[in-house]
Amino acid sequence: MLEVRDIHSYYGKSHILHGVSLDLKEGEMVCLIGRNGVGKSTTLKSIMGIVKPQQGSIRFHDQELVGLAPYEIARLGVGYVPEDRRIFRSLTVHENLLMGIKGGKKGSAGEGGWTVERVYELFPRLQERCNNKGSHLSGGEQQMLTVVRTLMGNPRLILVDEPTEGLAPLIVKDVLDMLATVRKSGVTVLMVEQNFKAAIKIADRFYIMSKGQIVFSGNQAELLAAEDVRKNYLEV
Amino acid sequence: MRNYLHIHNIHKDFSGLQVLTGVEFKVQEKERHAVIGPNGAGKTTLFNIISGKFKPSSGAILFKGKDISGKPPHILNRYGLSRSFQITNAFQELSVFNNILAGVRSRYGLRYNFFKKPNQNREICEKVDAIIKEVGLTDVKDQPASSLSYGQQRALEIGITLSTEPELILLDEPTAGMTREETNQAIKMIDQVTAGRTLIIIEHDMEVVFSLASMISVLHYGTILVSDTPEKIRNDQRVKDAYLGEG
Amino acid sequence: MKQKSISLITIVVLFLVGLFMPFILKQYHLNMLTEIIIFSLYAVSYNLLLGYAGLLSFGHAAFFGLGAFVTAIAIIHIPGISLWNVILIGVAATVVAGLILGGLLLRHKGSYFALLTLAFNALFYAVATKWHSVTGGDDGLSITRPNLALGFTSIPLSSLTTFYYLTLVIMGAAIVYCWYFTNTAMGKTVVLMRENEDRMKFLGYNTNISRLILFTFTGALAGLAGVFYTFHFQFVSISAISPDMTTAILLMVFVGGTKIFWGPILGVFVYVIFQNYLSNVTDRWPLFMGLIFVLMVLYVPGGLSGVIMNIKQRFFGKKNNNGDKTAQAEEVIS
Amino acid sequence: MKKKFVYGLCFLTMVFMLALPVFAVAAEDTIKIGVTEPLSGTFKDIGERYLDGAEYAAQVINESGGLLGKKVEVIRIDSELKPDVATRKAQSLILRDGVKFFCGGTGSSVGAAMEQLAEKQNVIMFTYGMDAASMTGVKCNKNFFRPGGSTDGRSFALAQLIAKMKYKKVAIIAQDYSFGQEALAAFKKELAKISPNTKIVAELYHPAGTKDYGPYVSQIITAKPDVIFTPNWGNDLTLLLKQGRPMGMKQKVFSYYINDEVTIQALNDDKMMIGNMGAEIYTLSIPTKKNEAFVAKFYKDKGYYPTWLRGKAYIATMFWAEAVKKAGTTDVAAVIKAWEGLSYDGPAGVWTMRACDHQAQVPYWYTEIVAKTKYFKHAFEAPRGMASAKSVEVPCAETGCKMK
Amino acid sequence: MSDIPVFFLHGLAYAGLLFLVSSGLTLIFGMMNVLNFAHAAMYMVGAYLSYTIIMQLTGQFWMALMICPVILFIIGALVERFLLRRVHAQGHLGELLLTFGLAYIITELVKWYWGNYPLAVNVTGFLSGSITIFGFIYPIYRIFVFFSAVLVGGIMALILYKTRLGIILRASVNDSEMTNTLGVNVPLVFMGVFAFGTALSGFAGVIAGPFLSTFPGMAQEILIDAFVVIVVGGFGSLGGAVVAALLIGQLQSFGVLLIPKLSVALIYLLMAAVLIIKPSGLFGEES
Repeated sequence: MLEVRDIHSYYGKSHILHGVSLDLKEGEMVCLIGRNGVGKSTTLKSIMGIVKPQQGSIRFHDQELVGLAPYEIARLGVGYVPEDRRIFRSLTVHENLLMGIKGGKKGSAGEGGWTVERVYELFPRLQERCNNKGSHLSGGEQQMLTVVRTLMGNPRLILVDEPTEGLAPLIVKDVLDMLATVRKSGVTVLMVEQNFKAAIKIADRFYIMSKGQIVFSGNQAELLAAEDVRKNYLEV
Repeated sequence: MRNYLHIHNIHKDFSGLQVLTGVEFKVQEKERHAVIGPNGAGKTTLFNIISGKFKPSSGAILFKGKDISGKPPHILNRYGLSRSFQITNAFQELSVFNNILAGVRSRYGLRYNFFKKPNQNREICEKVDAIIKEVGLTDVKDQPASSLSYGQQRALEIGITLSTEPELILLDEPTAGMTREETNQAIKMIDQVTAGRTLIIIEHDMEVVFSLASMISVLHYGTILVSDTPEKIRNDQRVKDAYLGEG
Repeated sequence: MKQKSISLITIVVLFLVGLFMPFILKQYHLNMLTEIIIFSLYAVSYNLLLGYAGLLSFGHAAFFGLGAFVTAIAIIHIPGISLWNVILIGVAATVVAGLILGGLLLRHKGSYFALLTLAFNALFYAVATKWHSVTGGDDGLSITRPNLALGFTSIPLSSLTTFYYLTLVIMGAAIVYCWYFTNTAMGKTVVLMRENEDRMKFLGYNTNISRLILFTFTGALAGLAGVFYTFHFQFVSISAISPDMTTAILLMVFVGGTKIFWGPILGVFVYVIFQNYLSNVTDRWPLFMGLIFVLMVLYVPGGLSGVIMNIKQRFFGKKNNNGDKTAQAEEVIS
Repeated sequence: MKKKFVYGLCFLTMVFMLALPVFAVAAEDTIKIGVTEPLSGTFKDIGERYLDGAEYAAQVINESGGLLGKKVEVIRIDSELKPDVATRKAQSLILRDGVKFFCGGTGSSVGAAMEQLAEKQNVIMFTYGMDAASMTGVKCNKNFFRPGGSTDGRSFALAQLIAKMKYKKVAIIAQDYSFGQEALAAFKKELAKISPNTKIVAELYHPAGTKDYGPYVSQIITAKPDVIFTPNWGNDLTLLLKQGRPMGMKQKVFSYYINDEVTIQALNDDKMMIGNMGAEIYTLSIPTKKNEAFVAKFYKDKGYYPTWLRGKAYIATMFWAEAVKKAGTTDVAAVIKAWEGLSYDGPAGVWTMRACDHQAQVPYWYTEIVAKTKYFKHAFEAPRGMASAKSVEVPCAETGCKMK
Repeated sequence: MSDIPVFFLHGLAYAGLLFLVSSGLTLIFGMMNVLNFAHAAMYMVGAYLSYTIIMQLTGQFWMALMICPVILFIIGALVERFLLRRVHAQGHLGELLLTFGLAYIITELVKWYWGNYPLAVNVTGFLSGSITIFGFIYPIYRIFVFFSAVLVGGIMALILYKTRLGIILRASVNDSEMTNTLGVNVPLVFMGVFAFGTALSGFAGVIAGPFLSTFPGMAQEILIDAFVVIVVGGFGSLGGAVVAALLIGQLQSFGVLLIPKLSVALIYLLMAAVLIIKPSGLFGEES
């Protein structure tokens, strides 16, 4: 459903992505791993249109995304969960959720889509705090909120950037469980994760990035087998 | 032996979100101390607190026995602390020379003078050239920072950090985003330029850490997991777990 | 070194040309030139704030007007006061005002700072209007210039020519100093702060104090220009301290260009002359002023001096692979 | 290299700009008079009406063969209501074109600055509309003339009218600047002298350009005066009436410039105006033969009436022309000498220029606003008598003028 | 002092007018961080347009109250789309200078088209009458001004806090990039905000016409007052603008009664005091 072909992206004058290509199939959960500063987040931002790739193509269900504004991409069914929990701090939890709903369509709830009610049902913790300001939530709650806010738009694909960053172990588990739930509901997931052990449990396929390029691609077994890849690009 | 730098029980929270929960470690004079830890462990926050950008919620930082926590950065700099930034934080429109000059003249007390021209002071200019040479940017010293390659920008970042002749240097991921070759050069360069000074470094690249550090502290979920020599760290199971995750 | 001697020669030549002006120009033009020189200092001081430090103030006239009013008040209330003391008092008053206002307003940045300076300019204006017994309110104050005491002799300043020379020497010296200032440690510090204030803190600079010093310094320069404004017209009215006076200087500096030291001076020339003629040609000159403003913001944000630099670069420029932006930035910095 | 070029260019520009005006075409031999009025900005309409009067005077003079055989040329100067702008432009005209005569009617600050300039440059400045008494009082100088009214004269005339109509309680309100203060001071002084029983029940000052008159009007109403006196003009008069009347401020208003047709139009509600009274040195309705002839001719030439501002500027300019004619030269000293003591019998009666302070002694014409006049569809003035120049005269000794 | 209630009413009426003028300015400032110098000029356009609609075309005050904001909405949208957006990259300076130049142009064009004379805009019928309160005759229009302000403030608060649009607006201020990735056309939102702010200035102009007067200096006169409201109320805070307008309204009214000598400087003194005590304004967030 998503084809990224040889994209080159820049931040100002610095060349961050040197020809990244990757593919996602419907319903997959794919994880993008690699060290800090290798271009993982930039890859997601390029797909979302926040960073404009200067070269290459990104096709989503045969629709070219390069050149579209983020809101247009979002309306095509791509959701984006940024890395630093960018909830709207002065909005309440409930309002944050409402923001996720696109174009005022109160929900394609009929076909099992995400609705506020369903979110509250699945994540009672959010319902408890539904009238709190976003800034009053804990890190884990903020992260959850960021993810479900994106789900409210019923995307077909979500891009998740380091969902477990800076969270306590217990909460990491909650967040990962939640992503598993999301994925079960039929949403395709492209995730950036540093927490290798966590990632390997839940994702189907992996891409490893280094210096702005994809250096490895494979499934769980292949990744576990590729000792040298892990040594070079991931571990101590 | 008196502690040169003592980070004592530092807490920090951002509107309720606990980032540091009692960080405690000691650095001796002339030591090269690396702080490692997974992303989001609070390394950069810790750096920001030591260098005066943030105030700690509680705790103390004792530098040569004096509490310096909560002092503004410009005062800390005058005490002899200097830090680099993870993302190159130079004066982009200025030449390399003028970038370095900014720090050197600050060291020489030529900050707010209404009459003296800093670039006409021979001693200062020589000092600037020396630093530029040290970080290997002599060839590009008249080019604006924005036109440098990524590796050169990182070198400039270190050059600016050195320009105030600090005795305690804080480096925040000096080799982030560099190629292997660039990284190796950078390690060599950092090794040279920090000779005889105290160094605290945050780094992900273990190669860098093990080739530079004489002590390593592992920061994990806001506290120091362990603080020891590189050999011991390399074989510590807790550290391996922290890095590979435990989910 | 070479650059330095060229600059020095240029300054000397300009000064000599200035000395000859009274022999060449008619009284009318000399009068205009005197005014242009005074406004040039006002504009240069404003550009140190706007172009160099990146602080958009809408209250510069508060200092200009304060200098102008204090001058008139001092001359009226202290009989026999010497010219030098008048200048001293005028500048000292603006320094005090600069420190107080700066302390109060510099806590804010960007458009909020702009708004606050405007509001305080309005406050100064209201005080000048209201405090009739001291400022003359709506009527203004009129004075005669004190004699120029030089120790051994005393020169009356009643003639335009002698006053022109005094203006040329003092305003000229102040402008040349401003130019020199941009190369001094403080001058560079200010530019570096605009570029990257955060980094400056980590290099041992107290940026809050630096900004306050600069704000006060530019205020004092504007005050000095105000002192001479009163000397020149031998009259001061509330229009000297009104927000309109800030508007005028903003327009001059912007038309001339903020990126280059002499840009604002060019702006003053164009503005004073343009306004004199335009208002003779049409009563609708505010419309043209507005149009010029909007068109310049849209198409020539670098001002006239920017245009000249670009043309120069295109036809005479050495090959410069860094592009215009760097060249212009270095002009401010070097 | 770079700097050299830059400075060179700077210098060239300078020379070019300064040289520009040299090429301006020298005008033929005329008597030039610079009319300093706000021709842009908020008070443009007032400036333009004054200018119209002065230009009409020049037209009339030129039609009848000119002045000393030369044509009178009016140079319009947009003062922007800023003293520095006005003096700068005037100075240019003096230095460049040798203009010796200036006049203006708007803005006492502009007037004060022009008065100073006139003395320093030895030219003549006269005003027909700047009424602050101090201009021919403490600030007077030999180069400044006022062939027009003053706050003293107007306030005296209105105080006499109020005394004559036997009102016992007066509320006074004025703009809080020197013009307003001088106006109220003179009014109180005269009223205390001629009608000691009349009480001032409220004395209010408001900033010029006040937007909400509510708090002031409430204080007036609470004081329960019989009548209200105000020197307010323009928007400050419009708003006082517009906001005051619906709040129950029913009293007759005695005002300096009540017969301003623009104020009446701006109210667009004749009820608010009818019954108010004023005192002016020139009004459209002055019932003299000379005025009727003037109004008729003006109407024929222009297609509209020479209302107050136009009339004042016209008469004052004609008066100046008389002085020049008497001097027989445009020499400034000679014209000053000729104007002192000169009388001019124009549409508004006999005006005499007093030598001691250069304040013209003029009669003030009372008007009352009535519903129907022959001039306009809206309410307008009707004549209600006159205060003679003698009756409102301030003795030379009391003006504070020390002419050098 | 039996007339104190009347002075209180005066304060309310003036506060209402101040709020009407400054609400749009605050909205644009708070949401877009643009200090719109052309705001008062737009207000002037609203007032003069209402003259044409009421006095020359329809004779209906209500008609002007509906049409003028719509016209100004369109003008605002065009200004944002074709001028403001283009200088956005230049930062605050470009935006400020642009609106500044626009203020000149618009004011002059208005004078050109409608002439340099004050114009009378009269209301008829119910609104032109007076009622008796506390034994004083009080014009209904003044009460109407206050209630229009309450209405506008109420509607703005409703939109901001009770509708999806309001959520989008507040979210855009919080983090416009994130809002964009959630499928909201943020540039369009900002265009709408600017247009709506401009429409509010037009509404204020229509209301102000019969209360004050429609004359060439009206823009200049109101601008500084509106700015002071923003400064006192706090950076872009709508609630702050309400409180500041009420404070200044009462201060003007009772200041005239109690300390007339200082009345012209009172609002500036208030501003200075607020800035010393709380630099970001009464309801502004600390920067």
